[in-house]
Amino acid sequence: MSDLLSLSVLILMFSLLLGLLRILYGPGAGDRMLAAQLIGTAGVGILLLLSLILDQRSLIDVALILALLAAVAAAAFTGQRQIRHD
Amino acid sequence: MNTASLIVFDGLLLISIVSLAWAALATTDARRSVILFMAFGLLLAVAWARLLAPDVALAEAAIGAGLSGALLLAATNDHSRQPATAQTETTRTEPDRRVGMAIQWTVTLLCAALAVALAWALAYAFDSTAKDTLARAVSAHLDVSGVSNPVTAVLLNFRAYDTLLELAVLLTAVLGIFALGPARADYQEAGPIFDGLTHWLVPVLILMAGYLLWVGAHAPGGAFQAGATLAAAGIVLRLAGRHHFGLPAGSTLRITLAVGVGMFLLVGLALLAVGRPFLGYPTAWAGILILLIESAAMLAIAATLVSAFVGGRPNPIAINTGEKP
Amino acid sequence: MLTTQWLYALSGCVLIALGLRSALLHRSLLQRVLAINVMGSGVFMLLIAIAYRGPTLSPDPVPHALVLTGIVVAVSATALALALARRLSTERNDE
Amino acid sequence: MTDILSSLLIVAGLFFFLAGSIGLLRFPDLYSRLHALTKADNLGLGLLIAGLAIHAQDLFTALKLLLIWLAVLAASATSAHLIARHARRQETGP
Repeated sequence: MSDLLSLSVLILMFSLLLGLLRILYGPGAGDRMLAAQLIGTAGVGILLLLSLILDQRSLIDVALILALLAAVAAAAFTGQRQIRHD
Repeated sequence: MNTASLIVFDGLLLISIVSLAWAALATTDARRSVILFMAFGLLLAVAWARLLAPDVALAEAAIGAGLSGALLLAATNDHSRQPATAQTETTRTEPDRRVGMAIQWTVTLLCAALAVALAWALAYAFDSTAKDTLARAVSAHLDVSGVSNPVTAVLLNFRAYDTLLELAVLLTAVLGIFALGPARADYQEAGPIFDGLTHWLVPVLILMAGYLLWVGAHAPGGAFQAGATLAAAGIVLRLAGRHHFGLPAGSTLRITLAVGVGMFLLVGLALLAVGRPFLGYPTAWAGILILLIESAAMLAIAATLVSAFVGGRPNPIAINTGEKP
Repeated sequence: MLTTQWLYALSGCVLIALGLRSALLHRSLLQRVLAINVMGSGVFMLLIAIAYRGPTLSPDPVPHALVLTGIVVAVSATALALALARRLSTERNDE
Repeated sequence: MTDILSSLLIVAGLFFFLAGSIGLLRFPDLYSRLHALTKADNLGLGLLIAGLAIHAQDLFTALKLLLIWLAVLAASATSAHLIARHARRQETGP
């Protein structure tokens, strides 16, 4: 089981590296934002696996925070401001 | 098998981190470098988790991967509205360019030399002494600190002075931001989908902040992580265009910003009054006093971070027309 | 001295050098702020690597506490720097 | 028995993760990349979490894992929508 977990964490890291290529080469800002989302999801998966591999239960809380804040970046990226009338 | 694959994992993670940092700093497009920087922060959280620093990983996940990204994206938005700031690269003469190249190479070489010197100093430091004296002191006194999470014990008990000063630094920063000008324009009201998300995300974030504050006494968590999570709730509300919420208004805001430093001083002076040293808690009371200070610090940190995101003195018009949340 | 510790500590040194170089050479204020943040992250990585004691021992909590406060101070300093940059650009536009 | 089930779930999850990131890399434009990412990635994390939840020591941990999955699901649906709408606005002009 522990071999499977360490192999899984490597595969997730590889998947994250693929997302890294997209975030580096773009071309558009939207593509980079999408790739950042993928890196976030892969990061959540990696944290959950690490919490078992390293026997650190609190890493689940770290993953939970990442998951809860995953939409904040996209909202800040696309949010439009009101036009001021002063 | 397990250790070998973990070392491969470390290598891949560090290559990703360094290349993201390099790419974020190499591009001249502000939005691109902010997105790359956000991904950088996210991977740093994974790195802290890997190095068994879950307290730090929690803070990095909330701040590095979430809040500072939102903060920086907001800043790039107000630059892109003013096209005049695009710096026109004037055609330089040949000798000028040569001087520029020379400066670039000198700086690069000096920075590389700094990295080598740091690595050498590290090798020297790692080899020479028996370290751990501080770590041992912490674990020897942990049972009189009032909490069982050693990081919280260091922050709120053994080195409480530092944390008090740190809260004062945060207060100074937010006062500086208020002094520099009015807040940015509010966000437009969000569409139904993001609005629907905020309806459950904000309560869950508030709940999570409370959980982190409470759990910080005996497990990773504490005022900083809780404050950052609470700030995220406020920022989500602001992003959804609900500019009357997410931050108290008027004098309540000013009191909230100061309550962390205030509670710290109050506890310290009260202890002086009963004849104890400043911030030297009696063991029986340490747990409850730390929780009291941490609750106040959480509110102050959250208000500071949301004010930082808003980016200036809150708009007085919004305060007067706003209904009390 | 563990391999893991070395890997992370050396990466910390690289991040410090990268950040310092860009902070000195970049023109745009936003990117200088980012560069200083990268430098700070490099320092954090050094500290956390020093605190690490291998997979079985629990790490030194003192550097962890330092880095934790460092992260919060860094983000508020970043916000202050961004507010300064914004004020600077409005002043320039008014001229 | 539970070990085999959980291993199967984890492996299936990893497959979808890889499929999602290959899609993100190989698909020709933003909109098809959105599709690849949001479908495969969340299914991947869902299966992974299901596999890990079998090992959870108590109910609280299992509930936290479920909450993580729900949060990622909602966040990814929302941000896919926001990014697509943003891209569309950029194309057609404000």
